[in-house]
Amino acid sequence: MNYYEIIFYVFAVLTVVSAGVVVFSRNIIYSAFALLFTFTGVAGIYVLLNADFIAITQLLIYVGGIMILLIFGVMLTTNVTNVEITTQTLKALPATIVVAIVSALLVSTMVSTKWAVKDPISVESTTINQIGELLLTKYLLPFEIASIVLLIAMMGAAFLARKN
Amino acid sequence: MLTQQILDGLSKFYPETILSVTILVIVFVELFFKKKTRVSGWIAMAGLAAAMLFTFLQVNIPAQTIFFQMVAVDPFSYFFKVLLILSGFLIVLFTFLSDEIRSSEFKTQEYYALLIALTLGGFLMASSVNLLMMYLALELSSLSSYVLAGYFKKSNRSSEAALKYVIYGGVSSGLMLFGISLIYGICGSLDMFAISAYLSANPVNLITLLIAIFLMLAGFGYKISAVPFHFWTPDVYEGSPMPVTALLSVSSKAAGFAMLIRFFLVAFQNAGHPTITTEGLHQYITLPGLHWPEVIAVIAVATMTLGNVVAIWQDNLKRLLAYSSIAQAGYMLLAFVVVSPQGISAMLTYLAVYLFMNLGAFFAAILISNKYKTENIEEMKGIGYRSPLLCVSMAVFMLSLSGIPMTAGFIGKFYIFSALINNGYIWLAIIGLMNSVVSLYYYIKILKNMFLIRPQGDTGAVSFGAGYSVLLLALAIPTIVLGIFFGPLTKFAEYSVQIFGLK
Amino acid sequence: MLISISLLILFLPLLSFLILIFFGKKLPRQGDWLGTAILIICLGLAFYVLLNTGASDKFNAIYNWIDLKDAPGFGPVKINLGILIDNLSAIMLVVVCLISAAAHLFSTKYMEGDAKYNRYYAYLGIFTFSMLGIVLTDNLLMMYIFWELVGLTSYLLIGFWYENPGPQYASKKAFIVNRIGDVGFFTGIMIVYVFTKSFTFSEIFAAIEAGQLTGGWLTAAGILIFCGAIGKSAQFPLHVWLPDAMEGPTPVSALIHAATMVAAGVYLVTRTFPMMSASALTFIAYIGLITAFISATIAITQNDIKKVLAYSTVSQLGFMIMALGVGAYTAGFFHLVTHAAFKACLFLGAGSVIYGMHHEQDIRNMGGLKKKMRITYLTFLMATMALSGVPLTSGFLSKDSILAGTMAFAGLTGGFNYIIPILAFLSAGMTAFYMFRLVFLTFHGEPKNKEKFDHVKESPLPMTIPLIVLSVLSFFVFFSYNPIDANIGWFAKYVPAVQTVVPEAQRFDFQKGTTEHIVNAESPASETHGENPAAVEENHSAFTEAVHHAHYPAMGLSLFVAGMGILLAFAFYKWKKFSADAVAEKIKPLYTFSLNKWYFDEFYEGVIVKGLLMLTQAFRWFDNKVVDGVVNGAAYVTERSSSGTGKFDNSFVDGLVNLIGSVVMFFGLIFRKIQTGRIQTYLAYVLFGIILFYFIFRTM
Amino acid sequence: MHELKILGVGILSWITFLPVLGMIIVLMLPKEKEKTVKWTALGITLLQFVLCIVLWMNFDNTLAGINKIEGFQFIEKFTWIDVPGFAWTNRVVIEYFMAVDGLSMPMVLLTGFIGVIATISSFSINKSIKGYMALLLLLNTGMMGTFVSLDFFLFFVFWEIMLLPMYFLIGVWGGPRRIYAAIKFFLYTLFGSAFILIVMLALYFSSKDPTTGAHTFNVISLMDPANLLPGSLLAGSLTTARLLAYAALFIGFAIKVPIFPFHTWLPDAHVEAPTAISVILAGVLLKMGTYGMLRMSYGLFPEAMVYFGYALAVFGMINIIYGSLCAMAQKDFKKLIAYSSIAHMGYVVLGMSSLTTQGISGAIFQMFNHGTITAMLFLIVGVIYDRAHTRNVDEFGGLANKMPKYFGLVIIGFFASMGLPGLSGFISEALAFLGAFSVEPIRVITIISTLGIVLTAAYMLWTLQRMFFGTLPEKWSGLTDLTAREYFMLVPLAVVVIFLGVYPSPILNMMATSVNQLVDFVSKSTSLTIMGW
Amino acid sequence: MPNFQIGLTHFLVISSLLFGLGLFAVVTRRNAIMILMGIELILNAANINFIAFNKYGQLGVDGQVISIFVIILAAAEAVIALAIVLNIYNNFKTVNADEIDNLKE
Repeated sequence: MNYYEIIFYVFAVLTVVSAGVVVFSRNIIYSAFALLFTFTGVAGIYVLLNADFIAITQLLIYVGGIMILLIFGVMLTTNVTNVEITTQTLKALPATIVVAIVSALLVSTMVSTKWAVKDPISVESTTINQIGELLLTKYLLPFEIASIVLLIAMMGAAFLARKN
Repeated sequence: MLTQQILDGLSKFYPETILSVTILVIVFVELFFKKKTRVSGWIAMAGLAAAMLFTFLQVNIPAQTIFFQMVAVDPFSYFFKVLLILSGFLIVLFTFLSDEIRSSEFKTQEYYALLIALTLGGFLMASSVNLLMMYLALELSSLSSYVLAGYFKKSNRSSEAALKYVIYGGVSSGLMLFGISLIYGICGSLDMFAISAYLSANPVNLITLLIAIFLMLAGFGYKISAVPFHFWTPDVYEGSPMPVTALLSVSSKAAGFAMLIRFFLVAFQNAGHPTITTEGLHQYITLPGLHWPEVIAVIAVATMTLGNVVAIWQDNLKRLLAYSSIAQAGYMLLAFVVVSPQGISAMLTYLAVYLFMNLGAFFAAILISNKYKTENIEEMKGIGYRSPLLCVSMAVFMLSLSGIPMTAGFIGKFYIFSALINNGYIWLAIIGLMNSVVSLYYYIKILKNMFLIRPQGDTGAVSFGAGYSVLLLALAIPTIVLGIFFGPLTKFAEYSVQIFGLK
Repeated sequence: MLISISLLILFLPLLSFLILIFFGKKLPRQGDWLGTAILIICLGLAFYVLLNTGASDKFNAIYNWIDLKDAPGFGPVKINLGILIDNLSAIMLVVVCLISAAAHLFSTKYMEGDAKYNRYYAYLGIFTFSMLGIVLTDNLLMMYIFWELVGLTSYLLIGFWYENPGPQYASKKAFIVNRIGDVGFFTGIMIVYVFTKSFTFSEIFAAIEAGQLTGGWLTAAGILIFCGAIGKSAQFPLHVWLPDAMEGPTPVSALIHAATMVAAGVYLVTRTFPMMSASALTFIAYIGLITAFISATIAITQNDIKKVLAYSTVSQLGFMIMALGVGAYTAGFFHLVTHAAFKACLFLGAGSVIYGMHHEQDIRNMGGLKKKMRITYLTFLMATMALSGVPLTSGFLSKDSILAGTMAFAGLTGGFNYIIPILAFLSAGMTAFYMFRLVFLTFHGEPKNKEKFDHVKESPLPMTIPLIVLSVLSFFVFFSYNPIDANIGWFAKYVPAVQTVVPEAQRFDFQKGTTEHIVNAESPASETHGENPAAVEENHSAFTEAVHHAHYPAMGLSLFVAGMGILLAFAFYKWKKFSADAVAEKIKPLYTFSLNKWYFDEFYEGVIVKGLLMLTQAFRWFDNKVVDGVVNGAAYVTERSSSGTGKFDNSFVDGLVNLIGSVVMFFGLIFRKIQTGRIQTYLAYVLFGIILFYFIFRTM
Repeated sequence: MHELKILGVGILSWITFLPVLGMIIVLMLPKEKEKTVKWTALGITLLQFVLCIVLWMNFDNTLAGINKIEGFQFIEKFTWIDVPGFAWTNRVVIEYFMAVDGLSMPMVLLTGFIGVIATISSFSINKSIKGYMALLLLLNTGMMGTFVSLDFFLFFVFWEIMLLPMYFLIGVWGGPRRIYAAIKFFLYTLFGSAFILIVMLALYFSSKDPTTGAHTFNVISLMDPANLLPGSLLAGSLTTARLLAYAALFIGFAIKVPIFPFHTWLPDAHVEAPTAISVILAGVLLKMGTYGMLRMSYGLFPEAMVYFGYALAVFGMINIIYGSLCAMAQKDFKKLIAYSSIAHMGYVVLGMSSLTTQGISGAIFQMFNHGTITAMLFLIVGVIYDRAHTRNVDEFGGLANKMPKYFGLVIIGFFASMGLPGLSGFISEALAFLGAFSVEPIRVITIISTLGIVLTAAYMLWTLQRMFFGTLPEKWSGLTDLTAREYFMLVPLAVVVIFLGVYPSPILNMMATSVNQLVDFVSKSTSLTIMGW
Repeated sequence: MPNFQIGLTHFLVISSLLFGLGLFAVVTRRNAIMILMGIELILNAANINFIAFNKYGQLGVDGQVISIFVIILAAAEAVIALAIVLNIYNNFKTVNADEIDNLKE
């Protein structure tokens, strides 16, 4: 067992278990915080896949931004005063069966298909300059459109959240 | 070389740039006004007009891809740009004339910005050749439509519609993204031409590809509200403001169809084989073993049948029009089963015709809700006698939607059914015909209420201003004219079937 | 020349109809004089035509009515109308015009003061026109046309007083029964046309002789054409309408339901006699026999004067048809002519009695009119003697020759056919009995109804003249100088037996092998007038031989039978030896059976009419419930399934949607329920959709 | 082959589009001036009828034009829509092809005549007369166009044009359950025309016009099997596709005739429609079904027609017997007439199925006669309904004395519909029977159908007795006899019925050659043994 | 797993699991915000896919650039979704998705 595998299993278990907690926990606060661990676990996986820049952005934006946002959402919408902040799961047995089938299907195909895997070649220390270069050449247009998306998102959210 | 390519790309990217500039100008100008004004509306109209002008200028440049094969500028995208601008223009007019918006206390500044953003999203969806670009465009138009749907913050209906829309949209785009990742996994690239080259060259595990396609279909289906993915449509259409419903039902659906056509025809086009078949009909040969036309056929039949069948029970006009737009999507998908230029041109013709009759129907619905304060069909008894022009044009739209001869709807359906019969899909044609007979029932039900029953309560004539009737006629006349003199439209549709990258 | 005269005779009554129907009211005396004058002119012309046509002359004129040019696979389609004057039609012309003139004259008094007086005369005019049409025509289709026109006029005349229910019901019954007969007639025409490609008699006979129509179809054609006669001449199954037709005015009964219209059937059989095959003739004979016998038994117990005469007419028609059936061609036609005269006289006599007794028709409260109405009594008595077959009368001659014919036929064919003469003689006897019963009850004995009897006085002149003329015609002298033997009379010579054209196989045995010395070659006569020398030549066929032998025994027998009948009548009603009621009491079931006209009316009413009405109700239910039900049924299903919502415009929904519609609505309901409004269920459905598609298309 | 042009436009186009002109004029008139609206409408229909008479005068009886273009008369043929083919879609050529031959001439005359009668009888309409007259004129164009057009697309377009005005005419001006009846009528006919559309398209795509090389809708060139592309759907003879196409066409037209299983819309439509519309519906619209069968089914699928000849005869018989029996059970006078017209159309179908000259000419003549006779019957119903506002037969009685003139015309109408010789009904029924009887296999069917005559006589006389004889109930003491306007409607019809009864050759000669040509064409086009010979 | 050497499939399995859990959260949890969390999980799963395929397919850094864009879009969507959820809270005083169903049939 070399270190690589050990670290992989640690992160894998971390992510999946915390994701489980997020989904199955009664208390929404607990699930919000479990989400924190899931995102960090995912960041770890990115590191394993030597996508260092992505790991950092993941931590920065998901954990820093979206997680906080969700917690705000939780705080604002569940008046903490009343004790009942638990949210039962919808007793929807058929829904669970459907989801179970979908995920089983996915897993089985993932395992069974012979992906076109090429042998690993040496990889530079950091991917950041390649990403930077690509962003401004090949993916220039998506980059600009992403900026417009963010503008629209901000404007829309501001409008909806405004009181007047 | 890099900057040269970017500059060259920019020179072909004027319409989109103009739209983005319009968004910024709207946001900027609105800061100077306190109370509600229509200025941003006029700016939006100006922006759309400029975009239309530049699109016209683009008409005779050869089909090509720009920005490092992200976006294609070809007759196909040109057709949809024209369509989207037209519908955007009309929606802005609808918003001016809809009391619902006028009476609401919200400033309409964001409204028009989001409208332009949605149109821009549509532009990119129609012309994107890269899956990532396509996903981005989808997100842009979806996000703006979430906010538009929930525009009346105070009303329960609108906010509920927005909630359902955002959750449903989010999940669908999530599924689509997972699908895209699978395809990326299989083919190693997100560029459609690379995908088609890869798929036609080396053997691929069909099961995974199939799953990837179904997940992608979740995304497309959500956008054009095809059957298994249509569940959001009735509730969102009923909840959101009337002009937004019109917008969703026409422009976002048209963009969805553009995306669907380009993806399936380009990505799964068998690059190796020539595409001219025996009797001169242009036939795309799909990948052996991958029978996606059958998938589309099943979805089309399901969409048509469910749309028509449930519409019979509706007595809320907006919900009825929602189900009718689902059914119309079904008819268009029907044409898509015929994977040949004749099928695609039939689809495009139907889309153009669908724009006029659907927007017309929605505008009439707006006027009815303005003056009679009701969306319930049963309460529309006898209004044919009180506001004849409105009801006659409503009759024209209804008959055209149902496909009665001498209306544009008939020509649309005529081309679709002749394409089907010409390529041997007799049974699909028959099912389509039976569906249009069933659809006739609920379209005529509205006319029955308007004309055949005398008004009970006050029978005072309710007239509309000149502006309203001019717009009504502007929509009704093309619906009839295109029914008789449909030459140029079909030629334009046939011309714009040339998708970049297809022989 | 003769053609133009006969056309004149034909269209004059039509002229009178048109004038009277449009301008009748404005004419003085509402135009009855016009009608009568026209008829008298026609009578004169008819006599002229009779005198100028030789026994074997044939004057023919054709007019092309419908021309459908050359039909592929069939040949030229030409439908012509034509006039044919030969011995038969000449005589019938005279008979029809005579009786019609008599009826016109009689009605001037009888119908005086009626509200629709001019319309009555108009109807008489058009009746005469259509009757003459039947007589003069040379083809089957034209005969069918006039056949139905006669049916129409009898409908109008029977239902003349349509205010009260009796005539209404009788006229409708008459028309429908006639129609049933006509349908048979038309089917017969169709068979003939399809095989011989023509309607005209001469062409048909030539074609049959050439063998174009043989075997089963020929017999079927014969019988079906005879169906027309059954309907019109009130033969056995369809005789029920004639007694009810007595609801019409009496002159109408005299004209139509005694002499002319009912005789049309016999005339038709006479015309188409050559094409009748042996089996068809036997069928005709037996129908005639049954009719004669049944109606004779019924006539005995009837108490209404007109009903007795009606049933006696049916019986006599049965005799004529039977005569033709057994092959006594001349005898049948002879009886037709004589019967027309005295039966019309009897009816008009009854009319004057009714006129005198102020519309009293029941003979039980008549009696002793002998003294008050001398002329009517005498003429009535004379006609009764003719009808009963008393010697020195025309009736005796004709009936005797018929009976001789039946005996000859029985002799030749033997076997079961002997029943024919037996029943024939029996009916002749009964005829004598009920006629004299009628005479005694009405004219002899004490008047039963005092105050009515006092007002009785002899009918005025216009009513008595026709009576006298017709009764005189009942004497034998007009038909044959020798009161005993009819064969040497001018009539027998004028109307010789016609040779059958039926192929050899389908003839009576005694007719086989006699074609070689056929008498008058059927050459289509040209317009030329004049005696054809070879025409009248003695016809040595086996049948005439047999008739000669049977002549005297038949005469003896008929005298005996008639005598017995009269004796019995005297015993019962004149000398009152036995009381009729006592006898009736003894044979109670038989009496009531006969009184109720063998329950034919009840049978038809109960079985056929009721059955038909029930059938129509069944069809109406089927149409509303099953065929239309598909639509309403669908609505019913939707009604039930949508009871929850109940928001619909019920009258609209339950009518509209058809079965497919109901399926559509049903699915609509299901799919509608899917839209639960909860976002999670939507997402679940989406995933379910994806899985479903996956499993469907995985197999592809 | 001679032309007849007025002001440069062919006479057929004049006859067809004159009513549209009239409609435009009527629409421009102010709403209040009801009299002018009525009289302009009448003027237009009269003008159209006069043009029909002119057309009849110049009609040459010796020409027969079923499948040979030179046999047709007053031809107007030029391309209406010509969309040049692009890279892959080939040329779309739709012709404006109008012409008349022996088959359509009687129908044109009938439409003109009934159009005038219906307009006169529409004078009694009071509710928004302007809209009514406009729709009536549009309907007139639809009918006339169907009979004269020889291009399947044009035929179908006129067929659809007829649909909408009828829907509104019944739906707005009808009786109590008018909406139900209107919708039912509309959906039934549309269901039928859906089938016709499919066959039209199938034919279009499997045909190749000899001149233009593109697909074609031209009926004449479709008749010639050489023009059908060898590999296409409907090529060849007696293939299942062709039989299916024939069956689909049959259903489409059978709904219009109406033939037994598809007839339930007729009684409702008639009961609810106003008098004038019932006159047009029964007078002309029913004939479009049978005319369509003669022109399209016989012309385009002759061998399928022979193959299904026996079935058609059976349908005819069912119609006769079923219609008469249902009529006998009706209480509503108008519904009784409706069922009687189902029975009379049964004669037409029987005659048509025989494929003999007498049969088919009998059928066409019956279509003409049924048009006039049923129009008369519905006007008779209208007269009574305007006065008594009830159609229940049992509520009347003794009308003969009360309204003698009316009774006279009723007698003519009733006895004509009973097929009494001397009136036009008899000749067509006799010819139809003679034609059908000469065909061996359907001989038994014809005999059964002759029962129809007795049944018709039964229910007609029964109705006559219940309504006109007997004593007059006192509530009808106020009934007045015919007004002048009603005279103008009924007398011309009576005159035509009597005149054609006595002297039928004007109509019969008109169709004789064409019918012979049709029979010849059908018999030569199939190897099957023709039933008759 | 057949060979202990960590291969592409391991990562894909993880992403599928995350995807499944995300879906489960979306479909069964009643609280709207829980659904948003579910959506985030799904998007993360897709991201893992992208990067995994990118590494093992030797496709340069395209995959990573794509995942950047995915993260951007996830953020934008989360913002808008939350704004709408807050709006719902103001109007309906509850955030349970299954109680908000008066737009139905």
